[in-house]
Amino acid sequence: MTLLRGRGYASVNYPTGMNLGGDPSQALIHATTMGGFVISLSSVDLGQGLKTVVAQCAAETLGMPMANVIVDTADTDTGPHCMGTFASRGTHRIGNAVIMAAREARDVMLAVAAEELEADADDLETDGTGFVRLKGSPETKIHIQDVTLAAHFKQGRTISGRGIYLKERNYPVPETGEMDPDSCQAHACTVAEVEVDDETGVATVLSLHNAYEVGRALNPAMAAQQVEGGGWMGVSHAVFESTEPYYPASRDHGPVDFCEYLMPGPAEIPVQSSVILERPASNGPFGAKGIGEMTANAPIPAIANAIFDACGVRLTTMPFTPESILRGLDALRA
Amino acid sequence: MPRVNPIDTEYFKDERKAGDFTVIGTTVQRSDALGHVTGRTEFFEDRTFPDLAHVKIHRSAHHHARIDSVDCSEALKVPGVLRVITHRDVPSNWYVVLRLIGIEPNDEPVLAEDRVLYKGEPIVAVVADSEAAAIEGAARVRVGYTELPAVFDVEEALAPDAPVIKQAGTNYFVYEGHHARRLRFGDVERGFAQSDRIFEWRYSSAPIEHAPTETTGCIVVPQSSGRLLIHSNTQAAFFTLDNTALILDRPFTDLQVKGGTVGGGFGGKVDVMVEPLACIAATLTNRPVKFVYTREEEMQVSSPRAAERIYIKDGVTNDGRILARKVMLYVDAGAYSRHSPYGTTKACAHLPGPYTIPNVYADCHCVYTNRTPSSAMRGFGVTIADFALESQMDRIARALDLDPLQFRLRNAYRDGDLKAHRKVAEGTALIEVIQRAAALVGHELPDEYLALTSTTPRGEKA
Amino acid sequence: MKIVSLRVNGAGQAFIARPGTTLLLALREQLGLTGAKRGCAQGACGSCTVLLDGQPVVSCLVPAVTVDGAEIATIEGLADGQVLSDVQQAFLDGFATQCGFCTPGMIMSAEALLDRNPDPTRDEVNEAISGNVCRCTGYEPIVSAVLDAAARRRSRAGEGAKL
Amino acid sequence: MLTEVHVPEDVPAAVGLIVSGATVLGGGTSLMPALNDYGSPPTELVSLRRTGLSGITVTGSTVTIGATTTLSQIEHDSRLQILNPVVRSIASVPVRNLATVGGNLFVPQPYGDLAVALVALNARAVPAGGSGPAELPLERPALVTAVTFELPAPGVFKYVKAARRRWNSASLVTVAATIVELDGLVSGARVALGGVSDHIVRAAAVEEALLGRPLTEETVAAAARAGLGELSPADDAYASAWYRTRVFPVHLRRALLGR
Repeated sequence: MTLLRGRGYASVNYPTGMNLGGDPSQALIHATTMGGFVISLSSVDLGQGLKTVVAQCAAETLGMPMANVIVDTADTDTGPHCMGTFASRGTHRIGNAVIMAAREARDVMLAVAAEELEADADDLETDGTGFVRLKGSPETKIHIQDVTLAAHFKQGRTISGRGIYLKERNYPVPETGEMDPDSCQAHACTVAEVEVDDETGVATVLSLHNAYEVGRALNPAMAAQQVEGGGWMGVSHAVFESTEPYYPASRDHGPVDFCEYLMPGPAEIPVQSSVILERPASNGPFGAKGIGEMTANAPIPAIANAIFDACGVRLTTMPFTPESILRGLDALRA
Repeated sequence: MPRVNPIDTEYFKDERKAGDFTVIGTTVQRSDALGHVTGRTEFFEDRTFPDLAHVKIHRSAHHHARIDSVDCSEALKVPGVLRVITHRDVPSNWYVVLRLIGIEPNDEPVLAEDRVLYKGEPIVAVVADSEAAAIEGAARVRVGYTELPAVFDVEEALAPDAPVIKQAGTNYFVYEGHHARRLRFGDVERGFAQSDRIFEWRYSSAPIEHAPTETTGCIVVPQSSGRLLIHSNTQAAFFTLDNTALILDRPFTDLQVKGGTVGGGFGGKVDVMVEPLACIAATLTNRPVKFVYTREEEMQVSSPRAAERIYIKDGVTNDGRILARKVMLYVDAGAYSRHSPYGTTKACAHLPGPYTIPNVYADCHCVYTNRTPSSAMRGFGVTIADFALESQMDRIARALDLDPLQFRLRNAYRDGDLKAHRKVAEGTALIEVIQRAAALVGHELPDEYLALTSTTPRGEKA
Repeated sequence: MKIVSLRVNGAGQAFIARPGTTLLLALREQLGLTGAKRGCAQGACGSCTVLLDGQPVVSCLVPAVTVDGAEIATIEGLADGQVLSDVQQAFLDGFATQCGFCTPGMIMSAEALLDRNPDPTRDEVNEAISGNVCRCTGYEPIVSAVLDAAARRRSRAGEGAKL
Repeated sequence: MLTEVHVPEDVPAAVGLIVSGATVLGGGTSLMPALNDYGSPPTELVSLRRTGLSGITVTGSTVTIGATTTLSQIEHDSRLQILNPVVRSIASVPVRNLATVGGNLFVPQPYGDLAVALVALNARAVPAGGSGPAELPLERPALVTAVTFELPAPGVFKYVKAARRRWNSASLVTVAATIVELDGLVSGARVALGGVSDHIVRAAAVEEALLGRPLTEETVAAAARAGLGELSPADDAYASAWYRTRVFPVHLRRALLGR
């Protein structure tokens, strides 16, 4: 038995948002009596952390601590429209809508504070800890609880805001395919290292090294989760997954459960190392691009190319099963 | 402590604003994590109702068949079975996924009428007061079929002698009069003629399941107001509401969707497959109704990522400049459209990959076959294309004896380049991620390649 | 229909079970403990993992009437008031959750491992959680969190020994 | 549809229920998945959980494992080191805590690796109701109260399970064997195969090709060639029949020679 090692490369880009646009998301925000800010959405968190990242966008824009922000989402009676969580659009579209709503609310908040401080709203700033203060004279300040109490019970104003993000719908030209298919593009380059058992055709993915350009990593730990989990899915797609193992010739033997539907277990995960680059997108929330989908993409061809590098077998059909590799090795040895 | 990938701030220094954010760019604990680790996070199925009824489906046993008869009498005899639902009970028996984004025709019935186009297609829904009774009832529905010839291969489906499986008359989606979504840029034949070498290869994939740990499902609860409250794990609450209302032929304000916490989606919970039937069952029985896919349904009946077949023909100079790329791409939509026509357009938009190629020609076909309808999945339209494109890049580099990263850098798109779909590129960073990945693994690049940047215009006429 | 008595997280519970009522469905639908999830009902995803007499089992495959009198531990019983178990805290701190659906079962498998083996190797962690499917994280943060939890538990035990 | 689950307190009561048509439920790891999500004729189950059939005894070199002993109990029994890699190659911890030895005798291929090992160990099944111990694999279903076998000398028992994943994955090819060598030649061989047929294969042609020869690469390669005729694998979700046949010689060699 020989274990053959190889390295492969792939570089990709990925569009943010439904590629032809026309996919709006809205956000509403209002202040409670005691300085809370409720963000009302109908958007869905699939586990990527949408609720957390939109709270960050709101806190940053309002200039208030995270603890003051409440996200109330995914009820069509109470939340305004959102197209949905797909197409790497969540952070971009909803983040932008939340920022817009928070800006409007912030303007009212500063106006209310201005009246309480007997100052001009343009001269006020937030300190990030819950105070609105006079620029240049930080001792002249008012706590957000006092601002919202005043708004409710003294000034009779709603501290609230509305936000929407819409990229206008675009229609491809049928003859040429001319179209506007993205809001921005994120980028990735993956280097995969594999080991191939020349007797069984089993390919083990040893490592993935990635460079990702994501616009802005709004929450670095959650960006890392997308990179790492997506890298795993790429490995899974590359060497394991199919609902039709004998596609297209036969629909038989389709896996029906997690025994038959093969994916890497914890013992099959590669070592991953990644570096993030940031080229902020002009239309992204704080420059962020959508990266949830793309993280699974570059590993697949990188692994295919690494397998070729290891053993000279070119895999042109996904997934790269031990059988397909072994047949390739047999053909080379024939 | 969470692992955080280092951010290399040396790149795009001028465009990154100095770190004057307070919350953005910092690792904040996930707001849902405490609920996850304590088991308190509430998923749709974590709600219990004392009089909950259950929906299970009798599905097609054949890949392609005419339905001659449907006999539900044995199902109705199962103790606990409350109702059977056939297409006659569905007010508007068409899924309208694509109508909402302006694409017709609606080609997929909610419950099969006179034919089935894939094995596993829903024919009868059984409502019962226990899950076991619903399963048993669904198993006892008897359907008489006349089998019809089935098509499983995307290219065979397009052959002139292939059986036509779609009532619209073609086994492919028609894009404004064309048999494929077209991309035409420059003159690809002239590009090939100018090239030193031509490389043409074929790539393909099999369907892939989203395989979320939580299967697709919903609980519909009739409200005292007469409205229906839908607890769902949909990825798109209003998408679900709008589609369901159209199928029910009820005012949109009759429905309320609650969700937002999903046990994995990956694109598999975008299609509106369970809510309409659960709403009909709830209306007919006036009870809360749960319809949740079994694991087998999730794996074999819910829409997968489409299989694709991709032919790429490239014309390249000996020193590694790609002058022309022609792509024939076939998306296996399975039996019905769902989002595949849209995904095929997305695949077309992605071509020719992140490279500036002056002559590009592509026909991207959305093809129907007698298998489970495919639909959106993470990387929709792009994942398989990237596999093909980047395998192609590796093979050409090897054939020309070029460094694989230098070959990519040579062709990488940059700001100001006109892409094949005629949008001027901006915000590009392919060059930089390649340079950084090379550094990460100690892959040495010559100075002239290290000096490249995405913001420096390409010094040639594209 | 049979009456089944269990001790769940230390408290006595009784309920009426149909023949097809699995331990999972009894916990979820009759006792209101919805931390254990139904991901497959096939014993293959591990989302329903609970401890049965101290051992982790896939509760979807256990007819409730067969375990009358047993001791059951679920995710709901791990925290002591607001104080999380070491495994829970390590999952929280290590960003080892995304969608959260696999998390309760994953944590119960990890708790059982550490009860038996306070200083597991990475490979032993891999084996212990190989019946728990996670589709989001890529496992690495989970394995790291379990190793981190083991270290926290050992350090706590060491402090205890000094007292 | 599940209509009743009996939980008798002893074996005679269980036997009585089985005679009246009820189905035996061991750990449930093979049976319950089918009952949970699929329609079925009215089904009564007899759980053996309380019948007192759990436990491992080792007397001298004789091992007796009660039918309801779980795979985990074997895994953690220091006297059964020999079976440790076998049970750990099966499913996952929360499944092994339910799955029983008795149940493993009846699960369909490509599962049932413990049964493959027991065949190689020349284990006997002890049926309920007094008839004598029966050779494995059993020809027809029966209520088994225990399995018993003689512990082989160190190094005699060989086991390799090839699967798509390191843990928790079904067999592509399972090789279990007891190989006794005398004066450099194979003097006894008992080889059982899993994953390569719809039943456990007792590989007589492989055994014959090994007997009387030195245990070398050449001998094992010849034995593998001889054994090909005994394989009748099927395509499934894990691998094709072609692949299982193609790698059988590799895994036979890795099992018998350890390389």
